[in-house]
Amino acid sequence: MIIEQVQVISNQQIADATYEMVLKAEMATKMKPGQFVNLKVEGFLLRRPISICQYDQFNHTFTIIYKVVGDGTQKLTTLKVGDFLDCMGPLGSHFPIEAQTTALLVGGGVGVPPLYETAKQLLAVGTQVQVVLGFADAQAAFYIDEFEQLGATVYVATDNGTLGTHGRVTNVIAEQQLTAEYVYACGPEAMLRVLETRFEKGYLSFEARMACGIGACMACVCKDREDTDLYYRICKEGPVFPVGKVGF
Amino acid sequence: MIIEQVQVISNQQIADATYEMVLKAEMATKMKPGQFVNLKVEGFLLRRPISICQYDQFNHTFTIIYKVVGDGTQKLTTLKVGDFLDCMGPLGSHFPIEAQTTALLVGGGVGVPPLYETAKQLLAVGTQVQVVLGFADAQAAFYIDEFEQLGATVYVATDNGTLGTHGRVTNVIAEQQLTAEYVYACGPEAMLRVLETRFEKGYLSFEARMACGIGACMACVCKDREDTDLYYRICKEGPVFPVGKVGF
Amino acid sequence: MDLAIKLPGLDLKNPIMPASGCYGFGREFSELYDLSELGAIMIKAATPTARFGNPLPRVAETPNGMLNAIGLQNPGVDKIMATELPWLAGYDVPIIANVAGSTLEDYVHVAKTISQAPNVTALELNISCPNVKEGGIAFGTCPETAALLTKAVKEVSSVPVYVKLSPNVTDIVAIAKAVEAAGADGLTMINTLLGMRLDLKTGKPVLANQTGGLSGPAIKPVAIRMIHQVYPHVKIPIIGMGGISTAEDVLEFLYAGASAVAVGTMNFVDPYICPNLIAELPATLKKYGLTSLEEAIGRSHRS
Amino acid sequence: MDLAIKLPGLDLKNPIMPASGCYGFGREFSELYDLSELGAIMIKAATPTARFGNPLPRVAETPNGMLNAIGLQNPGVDKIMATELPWLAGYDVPIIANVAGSTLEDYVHVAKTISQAPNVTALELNISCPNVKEGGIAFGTCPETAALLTKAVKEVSSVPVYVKLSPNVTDIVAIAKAVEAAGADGLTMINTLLGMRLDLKTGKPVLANQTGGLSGPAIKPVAIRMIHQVYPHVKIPIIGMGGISTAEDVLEFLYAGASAVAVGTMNFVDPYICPNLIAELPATLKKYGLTSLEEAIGRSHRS
Ligand SMILES: Cc1cc2nc3c(=O)[nH]c(=O)nc-3n(C[C@H](O)[C@H](O)[C@H](O)COP(=O)(O)OP(=O)(O)OC[C@H]3O[C@@H](n4cnc5c(N)ncnc54)[C@H](O)[C@@H]3O)c2cc1C
Ligand SMILES: Cc1cc2nc3c(=O)[nH]c(=O)nc-3n(C[C@H](O)[C@H](O)[C@H](O)COP(=O)(O)OP(=O)(O)OC[C@H]3O[C@@H](n4cnc5c(N)ncnc54)[C@H](O)[C@@H]3O)c2cc1C
Ligand SMILES: Cc1cc2nc3c(=O)[nH]c(=O)nc-3n(C[C@H](O)[C@H](O)[C@H](O)COP(=O)(O)O)c2cc1C
Ligand SMILES: Cc1cc2nc3c(=O)[nH]c(=O)nc-3n(C[C@H](O)[C@H](O)[C@H](O)COP(=O)(O)O)c2cc1C
Ligand code: FES
Ligand code: FES
Repeated sequence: MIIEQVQVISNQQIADATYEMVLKAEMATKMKPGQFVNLKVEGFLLRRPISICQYDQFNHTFTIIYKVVGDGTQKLTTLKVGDFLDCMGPLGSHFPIEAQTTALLVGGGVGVPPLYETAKQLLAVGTQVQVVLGFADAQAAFYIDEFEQLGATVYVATDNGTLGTHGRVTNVIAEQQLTAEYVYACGPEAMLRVLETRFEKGYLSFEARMACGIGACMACVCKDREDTDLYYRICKEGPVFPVGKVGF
Repeated sequence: MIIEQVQVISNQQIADATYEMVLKAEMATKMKPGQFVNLKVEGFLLRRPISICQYDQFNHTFTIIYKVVGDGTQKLTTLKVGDFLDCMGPLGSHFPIEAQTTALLVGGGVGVPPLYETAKQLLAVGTQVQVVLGFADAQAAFYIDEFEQLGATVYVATDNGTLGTHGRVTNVIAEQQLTAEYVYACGPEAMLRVLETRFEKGYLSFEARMACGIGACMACVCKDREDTDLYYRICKEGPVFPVGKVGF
Repeated sequence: MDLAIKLPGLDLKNPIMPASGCYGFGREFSELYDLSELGAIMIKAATPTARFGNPLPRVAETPNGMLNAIGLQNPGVDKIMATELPWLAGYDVPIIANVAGSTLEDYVHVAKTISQAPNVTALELNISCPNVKEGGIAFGTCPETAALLTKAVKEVSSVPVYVKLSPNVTDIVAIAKAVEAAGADGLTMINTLLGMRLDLKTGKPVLANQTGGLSGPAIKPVAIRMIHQVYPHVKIPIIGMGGISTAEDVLEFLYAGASAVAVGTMNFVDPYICPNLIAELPATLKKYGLTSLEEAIGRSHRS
Repeated sequence: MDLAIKLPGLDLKNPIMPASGCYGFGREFSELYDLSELGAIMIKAATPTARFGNPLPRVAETPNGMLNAIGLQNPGVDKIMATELPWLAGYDVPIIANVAGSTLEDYVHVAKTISQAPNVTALELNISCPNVKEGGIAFGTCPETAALLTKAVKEVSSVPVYVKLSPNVTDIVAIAKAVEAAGADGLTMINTLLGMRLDLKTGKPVLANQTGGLSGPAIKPVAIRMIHQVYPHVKIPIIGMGGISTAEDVLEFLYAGASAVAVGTMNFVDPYICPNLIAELPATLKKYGLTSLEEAIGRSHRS
């Protein structure tokens, strides 16, 4: 974990209330897919946790995709090229990248970003990658082309049916009878719950309100599935956990 | 009084910890010498009162000179050309400009700025203007040439003698036996007190910690010299008062 | 959307009003907008005779807040009756007169006098001012004294009486219940938290009065908590205040249990805040799926 | 400049330490810097048995502050004795063990047990936690109960006992004097202010526990005021906390009467804050003309 003043290379809207920001950062060399950074936004006390969407270890850059949901993310949109941002990272556990025969990547809304680097690296080690992306509507959708250009097969679901399947990502999986050796997923807890009933192997990325992001405050704790005395910090042992590990 | 998003035209250091900022503002057309503006500095709740140093009613610009004494004024230094600033003004009473035979303008430190526009306008109506400026040291001095270029006779005092007379502005006045029909002064209360013992006519500009700057909160109240039931708000009836009006 | 709401003595066009001490008697703001737009006006505290208040400095900034120790500067109840209230009568807006003093007799005298003014439709009993030596906060930190004072004022007031609660107490519910039992028609909460700042150069307190009242956004979570705590225990309405700076803050206070709200400190930062909040409130209610003010009031206790 | 200071049970290299609950047992921070640099460490509250704490969400942001309702999550005193304290013994730093519980017996049990650990050189009696249903804050809001608890713990503790005061009280001086009379060796203050935030979409409190403790810069003026109030009335030393984020804040706490300070919330924002403050403190003291720590402590009462 490093604290670094990272510099904005670009910051542009890519979908409804959704922005992509590219940052220049030494810490890009330490990143792994599925990890997150914790950003200090001027005017706010607590840092904002945002997933790493992709990184470039040679050029020392990384990309985040954020949705404007409150004042902090709103403020992020005002950053201009050349501005600096106080960034803590990389944080948390990551999606393990091992050659598998098949992997199904499932992302809902702002759960989509961490799957992009994951897809890239899985494809690089020869895994066959299918991706299911869920959005509220067509206007909120992003990165569909980007996933396809990587060489993944992409399915889309929207809540109101304006793009792809009408419904949830889990509807797509049922409808298309998608299967895979491993699932890699990030999104709302309800989605993760359903996936756990369908897949025995794989990794799920969780979310929680955080204060420290480094395991010190106990704000983000979840229980072990079996051992009720055992708990995990989503910011430290997580956000990525193997399927079946976390108790809901 | 107007609240306006004014734009930074320039913002540069002109002396030790002292900056001059030129702002583009419609409200420049309403300004009078000796008035102030109340600036909202990002990250701080209360506005910062700063005197108007000069203004240009044709080009809609005005100038402030501020000294970095705390976090708010420090933050002002980071503003770049083109940035906007939430500005309330013009506020308070002003130095009356009438043709007098002679006027002595006395300013100490950040009390110097409001005298600049005052000098300019007094000279324009044919008053003979002598200016005494006091600073901590030579490094902190500013606007001496500017006052001379207006056509005023300028005397300088520094606390440590590195420029002009060693000591206070009141030392210069005594030493040079400066007299004038009217005094116009802005600076520390101690300075104003001494001037009141030497001049019967003229105007003094006071300072106080403010919250609202518009007369609503009663943070900045001073008493009348004679009538103890009478009081004035420095932000509203002041900051400029005739000599002899305010009780210390 | 209809923003009107009726509370004891108060026929409010909307639930937004300036808080006492942060608005003088409205004169400065009347140059900026029509005071008749406001739900009501809580005027500066009145005492039996004129008070100059505390020595300067009287204010200091703190992180997202400010300290004040004005010390109830006001021209005295008679002068307020003679000049300020008749001037305010030129506007179509109910006036809530903030009543203060050092002794029970002071409160009774001011309440009796000022409640006679035709445009004063409610009193706000300031038993919570942290910035005066005697009286003030002392009355507001003990349920028995608070009740005694409320009762005495109720007896002489010709308009409904709201009691302004101090947050500097262990048990806010006990005080709220005590003043309700003593006849209060409503509560206003919260007054300021007692705070202090020290000058690093001199070592002394920044405020001449040493301590001051902390207000502004910093105290909002304390205000919300206290209103939320008190609401289920009283039947009388609450006017909420403490750090309101946006229309969403207004909503949060309504949810907690306030029937109307007052804006204090933020008038200093943005003198147009009250009319702005009034203008924004309908859209904000709609944004969160609410079709009336009533739906918002006390919502956190129902959902 | 020598920053060392001796307090009951505490031989501090410098007056800066992390506050309880904001630093776990130091493991996360040990990856960032050498824990031996710290004046001391106030470890997370210990209870007789393991506690999972409150349901999520446990934190919420507020203007210049945060609310937390962690609910004293900890592995229990025995596990702390077995794993955390021996691990911490690898560092040259005194440990202040934060003691919590639901009953007097809980406190006595934990205090007796944990004060035996070789590197625990002082206890901090947490009678002020707003986030547990029984015990906690209840003990801290009544002078008599606070004194009773202090006395009971003093009897079994083999190290000096600091009592952590709650700011959610009408009269902080009364509680401070009561615990001093009951044998407390020092005070730590302040714990968090009780606050709440409501979710505008659901109408419910943001925190699952409904209320939470308000910490961070927003509460600094309240902390300074309380320490300033208590200082002249007690002879025992005060460790100050509440919103510290800069070396100038540290100075302000010392001026108010604290002999040392603890940093809580700001560890979350800048995990390097403690060593940074230690590094900056000498220059900051010098900047304000001070040549020793002692000159700063209680300065506001002398000048
Ligand atoms: C591990 C992790 C990875 C994330 N990755 C992304 C991402 O790649 N893109 C993206 O758009 N969002 C992501 N989020 C959610 C993101 O952190 C929040 O949307 C953001 O913090 C909201 O800040 P705000 O100031 O706009 O909202 P506000 O609601 O004003 O924030 C107030 C407080 O609540 C916290 N908060 C609000 N919503 C959330 C949330 N959903 N999760 C955690 N804390 C929250 C904020 O951090 C802040 O402390 C991630 C969250 C976590 C925990
Ligand atoms: C009518 C008037 C005109 C002024 N004109 C000028 C000017 O032209 N140039 C200039 O450099 N300064 C001027 N000042 C002083 C200036 O307002 C303060 O230096 C400035 O507010 C300090 O802000 P800060 O955040 O840097 O300091 P901080 O000390 O961090 O400020 C904290 C709070 O204290 C207030 N404060 C601090 N110092 C003063 C002060 N001396 N007077 C009033 N409030 C203060 C701030 O406004 C703020 O609310 C003027 C003050 C007044 C009242
Ligand atoms: C400068 C100032 C003066 C105040 N004077 C009074 C007063 O005279 N009577 C009173 O009941 N409350 C007074 N208050 C308290 C406010 O009415 C209000 O309760 C408090 O400030 C919290 O609201 P806010 O955070 O919106 O300011 C004053 C507050 C401030 C900041
Ligand atoms: C997340 C969190 C957890 C805390 N846990 C404890 C605790 O276990 N025991 C305790 O005595 N205080 C606890 N506190 C209170 C802090 O120790 C400290 O008194 C308070 O936060 C004020 O300091 P600050 O503003 O620097 O955070 C906790 C505070 C926070 C923010
Ligand atoms: S956010 Fe602090 S432990 Fe996870
Ligand atoms: S600053 Fe508010 S009355 Fe002058």
